[in-house]
Amino acid sequence: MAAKSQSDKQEFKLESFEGPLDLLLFLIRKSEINIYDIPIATIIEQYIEYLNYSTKIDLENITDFYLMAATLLYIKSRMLLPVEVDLAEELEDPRTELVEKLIEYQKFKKLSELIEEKGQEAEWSIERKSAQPVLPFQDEGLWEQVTVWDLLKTFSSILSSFSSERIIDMYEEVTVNEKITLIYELLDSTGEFMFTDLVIKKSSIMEVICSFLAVLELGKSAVILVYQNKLFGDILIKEREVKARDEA
Amino acid sequence: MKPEHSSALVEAVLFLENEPVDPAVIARITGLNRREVLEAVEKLRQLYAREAHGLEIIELGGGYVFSAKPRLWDMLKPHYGKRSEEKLSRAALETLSIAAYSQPVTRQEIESIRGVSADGMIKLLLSRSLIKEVGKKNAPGKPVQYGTTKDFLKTFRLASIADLPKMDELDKEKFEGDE
Amino acid sequence: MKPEHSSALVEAVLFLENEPVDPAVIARITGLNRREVLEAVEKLRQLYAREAHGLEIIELGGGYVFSAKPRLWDMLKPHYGKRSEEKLSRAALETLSIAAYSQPVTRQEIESIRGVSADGMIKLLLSRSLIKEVGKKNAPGKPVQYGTTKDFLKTFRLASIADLPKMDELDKEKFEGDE
Repeated sequence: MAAKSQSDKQEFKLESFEGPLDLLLFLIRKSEINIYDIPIATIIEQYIEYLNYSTKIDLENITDFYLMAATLLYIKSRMLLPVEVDLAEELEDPRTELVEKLIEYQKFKKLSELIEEKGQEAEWSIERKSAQPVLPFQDEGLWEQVTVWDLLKTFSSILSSFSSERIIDMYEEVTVNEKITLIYELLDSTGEFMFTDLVIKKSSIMEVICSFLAVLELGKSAVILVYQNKLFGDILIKEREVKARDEA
Repeated sequence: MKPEHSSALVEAVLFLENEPVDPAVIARITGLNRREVLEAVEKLRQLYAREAHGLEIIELGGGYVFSAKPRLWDMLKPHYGKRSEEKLSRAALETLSIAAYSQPVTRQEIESIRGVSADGMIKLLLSRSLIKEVGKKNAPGKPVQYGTTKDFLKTFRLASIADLPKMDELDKEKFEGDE
Repeated sequence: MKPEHSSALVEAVLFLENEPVDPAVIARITGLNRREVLEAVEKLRQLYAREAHGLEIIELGGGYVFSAKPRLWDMLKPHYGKRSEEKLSRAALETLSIAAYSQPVTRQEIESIRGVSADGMIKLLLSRSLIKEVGKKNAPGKPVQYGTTKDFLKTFRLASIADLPKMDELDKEKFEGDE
């Protein structure tokens, strides 16, 4: 038996066993013996052989393995002792406790395999991206928490990733479009205003030029009417529709 | 792929993404073509139209996203309202910033900047009175131009559109913020 | 509330949450009672059973959560798949299965079943939140008893501890036959 297991044992290292019970179960299964009738002498021989073989391996639970060896030897000695046969009393097999333990352990070994299978099924998960619910509720407060700086930062980040022939120069201090917007705004609030109202930074020549171009543009598209009562005087700007209505 | 299979796949993608997803992106992820994606969305919309469903697929910023049906909002608001207020969707903010800084601007111009359809976002901003039509561009098709509204100024506490901060001010704020 | 209305509401809640939600929590959010919540979930499950749907409602650790149907996983994996980073060793699995199937269980009981010291394994499982202290045994020294956690259920995708895989009849005979 010992000779036969010589080759087998190379394939199994003690460290691949979870404990002495695991090793015992392996030996029992390998020898195809009945767990309820373990030939202790044979098993103990194999068990110690494995133990000797693996003493070179540093093992955390080595004491537990040796404790089991001692238990096996104790059982063997109990079995060798002559027993007085008393038919009236059921004979207690010294192996009983060990067998119970082995069966209990074997049960959990099987259950841990089931758990492991379950774990493998759950090894992959499909992750949902966590994001805020997008505008599910129209709430007034929604926009109030956003500042103009958020707008500017957003716009600047759009521009930084925006590669096109259409370049918007954000460092340009003022644009014609901006002045057009301002004209609409002033028309909206007052109906008429002076050209000087359009020029926010009086010292900037660009401001004046853009304001002037904006007035020309809206004049051309018939949005506004432009009045100037003296040469180089201020220019009055009125909304065209308002004027048209007045006349009618 | 069977139609049921593709609608199931699109449904899972919309659920997992949890943000508006472009049909093109859905197509890339699922391996469906654009037509199949649109058909799947249509199929799902029919399924979710049932009263027993509390979700619907809405189009937002050119993408599709699941959203709770409006009739449930009142009941969901106490619990989920706050969370949504924390952050405005990126798509909405981007569109608004373009409308503010490049006004007057057409839908096509916004789309060319953001690279995605702007229909949904423009509708949203119009409905919130943050932008309005301000004219028509002197270009083929006379496309509508959008600009910001008085409500926009109020919301952002600006006296006038001239008060919108400029890029060089952003740099300044950045430096100040770093200190 | 009409049944359609309650299923719609529960659907919206499950969608807005990212984690499994307890029926009790759903009840609190929706104002439904427990029975109505369970009926709504049942109704939704029937609706989502259709092949055209890619989502399903699963029970995880006593809560409900939307999840992509397993048959779609292969297609969704490249984009959304996440592998659980750490695998449990065999020793840890054995200890965990004892804790799961015989809970509540003390360290000494685990050791006597496995035949080796259980200290390290218990610490590991505690640190992974797979087990927790659930009480003290009424025995000399009042040893701590351990049981499994909600995280354990979630990790192994179990609805409840009653869903732990069982041994089939054949195995039962083999391992428990004498009892």
